[in-house]
Amino acid sequence: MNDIDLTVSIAGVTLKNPIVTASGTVGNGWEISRYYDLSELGAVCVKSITLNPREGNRPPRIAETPSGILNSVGLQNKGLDFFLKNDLNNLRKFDTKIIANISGGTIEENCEIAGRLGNEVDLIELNVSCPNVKQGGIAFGTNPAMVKEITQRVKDKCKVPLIVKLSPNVTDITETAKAARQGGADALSLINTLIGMKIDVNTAKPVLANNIGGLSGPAIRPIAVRMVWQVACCTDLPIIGMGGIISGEDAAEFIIAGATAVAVGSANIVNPAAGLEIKNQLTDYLKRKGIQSVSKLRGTVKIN
Amino acid sequence: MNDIDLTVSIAGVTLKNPIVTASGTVGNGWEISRYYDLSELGAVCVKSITLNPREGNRPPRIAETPSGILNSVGLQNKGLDFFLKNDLNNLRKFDTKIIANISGGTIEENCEIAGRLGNEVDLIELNVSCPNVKQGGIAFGTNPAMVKEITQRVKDKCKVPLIVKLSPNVTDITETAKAARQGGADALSLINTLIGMKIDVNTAKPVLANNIGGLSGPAIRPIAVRMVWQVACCTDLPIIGMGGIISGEDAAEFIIAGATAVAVGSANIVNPAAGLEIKNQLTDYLKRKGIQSVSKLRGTVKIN
Amino acid sequence: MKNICKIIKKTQLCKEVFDFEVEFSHRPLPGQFIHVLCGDGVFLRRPISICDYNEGILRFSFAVRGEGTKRLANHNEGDMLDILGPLGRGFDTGKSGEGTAVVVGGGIGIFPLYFLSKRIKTEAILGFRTKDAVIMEDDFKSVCSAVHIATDDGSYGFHGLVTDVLQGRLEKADVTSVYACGPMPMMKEIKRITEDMGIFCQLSLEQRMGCGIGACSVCVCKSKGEYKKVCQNGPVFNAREVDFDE
Amino acid sequence: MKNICKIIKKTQLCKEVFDFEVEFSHRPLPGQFIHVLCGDGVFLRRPISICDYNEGILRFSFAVRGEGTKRLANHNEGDMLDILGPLGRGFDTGKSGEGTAVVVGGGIGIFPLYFLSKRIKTEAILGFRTKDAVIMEDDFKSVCSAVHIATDDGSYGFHGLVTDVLQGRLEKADVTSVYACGPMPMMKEIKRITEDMGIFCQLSLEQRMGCGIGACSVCVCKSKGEYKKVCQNGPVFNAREVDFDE
Ligand SMILES: Cc1cc2nc3c(=O)[nH]c(=O)nc-3n(C[C@H](O)[C@H](O)[C@H](O)COP(=O)(O)OP(=O)(O)OC[C@H]3O[C@@H](n4cnc5c(N)ncnc54)[C@H](O)[C@@H]3O)c2cc1C
Ligand SMILES: Cc1cc2nc3c(=O)[nH]c(=O)nc-3n(C[C@H](O)[C@H](O)[C@H](O)COP(=O)(O)OP(=O)(O)OC[C@H]3O[C@@H](n4cnc5c(N)ncnc54)[C@H](O)[C@@H]3O)c2cc1C
Ligand SMILES: Cc1cc2nc3c(=O)[nH]c(=O)nc-3n(C[C@H](O)[C@H](O)[C@H](O)COP(=O)(O)O)c2cc1C
Ligand SMILES: Cc1cc2nc3c(=O)[nH]c(=O)nc-3n(C[C@H](O)[C@H](O)[C@H](O)COP(=O)(O)O)c2cc1C
Ligand code: FES
Ligand code: FES
Repeated sequence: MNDIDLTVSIAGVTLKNPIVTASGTVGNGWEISRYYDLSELGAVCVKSITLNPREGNRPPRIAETPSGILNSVGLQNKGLDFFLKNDLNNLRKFDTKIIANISGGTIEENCEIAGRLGNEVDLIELNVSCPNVKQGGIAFGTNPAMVKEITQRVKDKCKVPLIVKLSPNVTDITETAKAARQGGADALSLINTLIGMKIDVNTAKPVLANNIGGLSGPAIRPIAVRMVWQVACCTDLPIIGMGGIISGEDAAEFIIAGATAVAVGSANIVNPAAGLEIKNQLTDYLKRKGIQSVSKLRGTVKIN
Repeated sequence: MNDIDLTVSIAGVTLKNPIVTASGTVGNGWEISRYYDLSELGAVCVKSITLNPREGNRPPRIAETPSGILNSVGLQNKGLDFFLKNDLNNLRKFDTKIIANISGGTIEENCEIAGRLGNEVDLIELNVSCPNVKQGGIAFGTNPAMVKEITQRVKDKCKVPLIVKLSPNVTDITETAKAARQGGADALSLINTLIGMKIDVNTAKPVLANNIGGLSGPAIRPIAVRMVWQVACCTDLPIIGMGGIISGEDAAEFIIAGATAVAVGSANIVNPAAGLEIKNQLTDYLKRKGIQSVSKLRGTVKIN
Repeated sequence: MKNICKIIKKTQLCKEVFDFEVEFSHRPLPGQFIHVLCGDGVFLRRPISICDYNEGILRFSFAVRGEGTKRLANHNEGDMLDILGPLGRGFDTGKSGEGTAVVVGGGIGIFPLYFLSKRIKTEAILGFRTKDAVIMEDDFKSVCSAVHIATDDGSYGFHGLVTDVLQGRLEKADVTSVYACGPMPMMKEIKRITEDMGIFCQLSLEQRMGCGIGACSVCVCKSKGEYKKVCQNGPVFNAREVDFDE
Repeated sequence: MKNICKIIKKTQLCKEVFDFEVEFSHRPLPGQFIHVLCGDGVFLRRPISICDYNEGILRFSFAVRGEGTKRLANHNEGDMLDILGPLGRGFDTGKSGEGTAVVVGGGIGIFPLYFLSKRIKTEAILGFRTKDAVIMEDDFKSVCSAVHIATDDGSYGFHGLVTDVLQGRLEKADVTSVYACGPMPMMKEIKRITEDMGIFCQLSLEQRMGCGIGACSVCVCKSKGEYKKVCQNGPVFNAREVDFDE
């Protein structure tokens, strides 16, 4: 596998390969590191961090839908201090980049988290798109003016490059993408989950205690690929593409559409070794196609 | 089955049961009528009609995605005259209601079609949400002000109740729903397809010749159920719910979420007898639950 | 760990309950579970308790409930299954040395208790809907000093709830530990009873799961005022620490 | 019509081609196709040509290409398949009475031609990638007056394209009709050749399908300047009426 160049660069940070974990699907790395060496990944993106610990939403928090998952975790996490003191040290043991996904309830909270992260991590991903919390989250993420403002103010506090994670629950994702760029984002990641609902017809109750949740998994892949392609067409920022990637060929599809790197989310939930397997499958794909460097694949879509 | 009351009313038009065909998935009824008697259905909604014949997009026009279909038919149809002269007479042979789905490229075109349909059909469904055509279609459907205006002007020409079919490719579907209501819509139908894309990683070419297409099928069901519920919460108009219904329990899920009737789309493409089978399964469900009348099920979702 | 395991035996215990034996090389503890891929068209894994383990052969039993267990039940001897496990924290058997232990199971909750009963001296109280649903009675009889069966409709054994049987059994005052698995109302009642009487009690809880390994935070239950992950901090919890009123 | 059909015979013709015989009660015509549900996890049906029909037994053969045909190939004798059909318009054999008919097939395009060859007097020209992919030679030999095989790499039979063989064969001037099925470039060339020589020619076209019954309008090809549905107006079209340059 050594003859193929898998390195990619996101805003000046070099990832040894384009495979990243999607926030919220591998915790903070402790658990899946029992299944494979996290040094195999381009980067690990941790579960959304808030300033103070959050207990998250009531269970049930997950439902299966056709080729997808609905979740309503609601940003359960132990807060910034715990992350800095515990998770971070563990992650540093691996030879991989660390992306801190931050999800403050207010602009100020996000600024404070970004400031205190300093350059303890390699990249910061600002989540303006979580559908599972009342304040913050999606309210920011669907309004281009808000996206621009929050990006600007958080960027100001960032010592490392800032990735803005976009919501797919919008009429035109190129609007929020451009707003993030204007606000000074160094990279974009997309897509977060689509808002969905499932009702148990035996009880007439929504399966999720939170009633609605975020839809992820292969079901949403065509929407994600379309949005990555649209955003790649309208901006020169590097993109971390995600949404339903479960194989190396899926990863290739996003890169062909214009993504620089890709994140694996729901696949980890089905198979803890998904990240590693997808990396190997992508390498096989590149070999089969005779492509020497993964960056040569980027944006090669041949529009009809 | 006779002891269960399946009748529902959409804006004063009584359907013998809540099962409707979704526009574009059963042509104009000719073909599936070889598989079962269309009189079994509450209503047949025909393929989108334009004033003049349209040839549609280049093939390939379909791709399979996880639990879904991407299509880019692009409103191929033989035009209003052909519909009035041929399809309509055939449909009249069946004891079912006829919904004419109209999809003019301009407001004027839609007005003319609505006017000329007169009361030859039972209901008119205005498609402001087709993702597969350049002008018209989705451009109308994502802008609340435009939705209100087109609804108003088309309603003015309608001799029969007007259903407005909403696009899911919006930030907030309650905005377009309310706009349609303000414009005078008598009922709403949702959802049309979500815009998606699939790239063949062997050729790097989008599978659809049109590059993008509309995503339908079970994959989108959680999004559709959520939107039907949201719209049912914000308006008193009857709703025809659709998006990934492939069983009687799926139909029940939409009715519990607030739909008065439901439309079956992609399921017809997999199984020409889907409409009939789903009707029978819904009846079985109602029996099992001891619900005497399907209208008692409507909007019974118990929010957590 | 992820394992591709061969099914070496499939039996049907009653109308909707199947029993599989698979080749499995990791030695599990009573109370642990496996997380199983059910087949094409089912996306998430399904958690199933380990019912028994013996020299490389793992046994699990499950009721057909929805799409996942239906697909799983379609497998036959010789087929391969993708299984993650053993997962979770099992029963704490240290506390059960002194007096008599009682396992209390309701419906599909009985399965992890069989594996446990093979390891400690115990009596079993097992509840079922009706006579036709009574399963594994002989299995439990071969490893327990006494087996009490209750059915909801009285068609077999005691007519009533396992908690009624338990309450009666506890009157003898020789029981020092209770291990239970079953529906929520039963577990709640057992927590109340054992707490009132000051008896050590562990409950094996159920919650809808994603990853099964503690990574996705979906499978929580309230324990001492905090959300704990059932797949990682459980599925077995000390009854005292479970907050049911959430 | 929708049919639940039992697989009574499964054979493997070469590395990636399988051959199924199923119970089927509707009598089809050569050139018609069936539309098959491939199994859990595959949403749409897959169109497959009818390769033969005999007293209630329908034969079809297919190459494993993607997820659908892979799942289909996993079925075994005794399994049931959900099949829609027979569908579409078959070959027009009225025109082939007078002179010699030639069927020209490339790869998986040979299958519908076998059924046709059983009905009319014909010679066959069959093209394959390489020697290992050559299949059904004996089948065709048993029903055709001559069988010409061509391989792309020359490892078996004529080294070159079926269209080269056809061109040579047409020089004799006794051929009055050509029926072809195969990849687009081959079909295009055959249209050109037969048009130039004024020979009646029918082509069986492929297009990605949805419903297979003419209801969804996805499977179109250009014919006389208009989009026609391959599943309903075809799959067999008169070569003269097909517009390839779209
Ligand atoms: C730790 C643990 C051990 C278990 N052990 C056993 C066992 O030994 N035998 C047995 O028959 N069952 C057991 N269950 C319950 C079993 O997991 C469910 O019956 C099964 O997941 C239902 O899946 P389904 O697709 O058939 O049903 P569906 O209702 O269609 O499932 C839909 C979704 O809900 C989840 N779900 C449904 N019911 C439950 C439940 N009771 N607990 C957790 N998730 C659920 C499914 O996993 C799936 O994600 C156990 C559950 C847990 C958490
Ligand atoms: C009328 C007709 C008759 C056919 N007869 C045969 C036959 O006898 N034997 C045989 O091996 N193949 C035949 N084919 C081709 C066969 O349908 C495809 O190989 C098959 O659909 C591929 O499905 P897949 O899931 O394995 O591949 P994938 O490429 O994964 O399929 C993805 C999608 O593309 C469609 N698709 C892919 N290739 C084709 C194709 N060539 N034509 C139409 N749709 C395609 C599939 O139906 C599916 O919707 C026929 C096609 C048509 C239209
Ligand atoms: C269980 C679960 C938890 C998630 N938690 C977060 C989160 O905390 N922060 C975030 O930005 N995204 C979160 N996501 C969204 C994913 O990072 C990703 O954007 C989305 O799932 C789409 O990718 P996928 O289809 O590969 O899962 C979560 C997704 C899942 C399934
Ligand atoms: C092949 C195909 C063609 C369609 N054509 C139309 C159309 O002409 N007009 C329209 O309003 N909707 C059209 N739709 C959308 C459906 O009517 C329906 O809104 C959508 O498919 C969601 O329902 P489903 O998931 O049950 O298919 C089409 C859908 C499909 C799959
Ligand atoms: S199921 Fe993922 S943390 Fe328990
Ligand atoms: S496949 Fe639907 S019209 Fe041909």
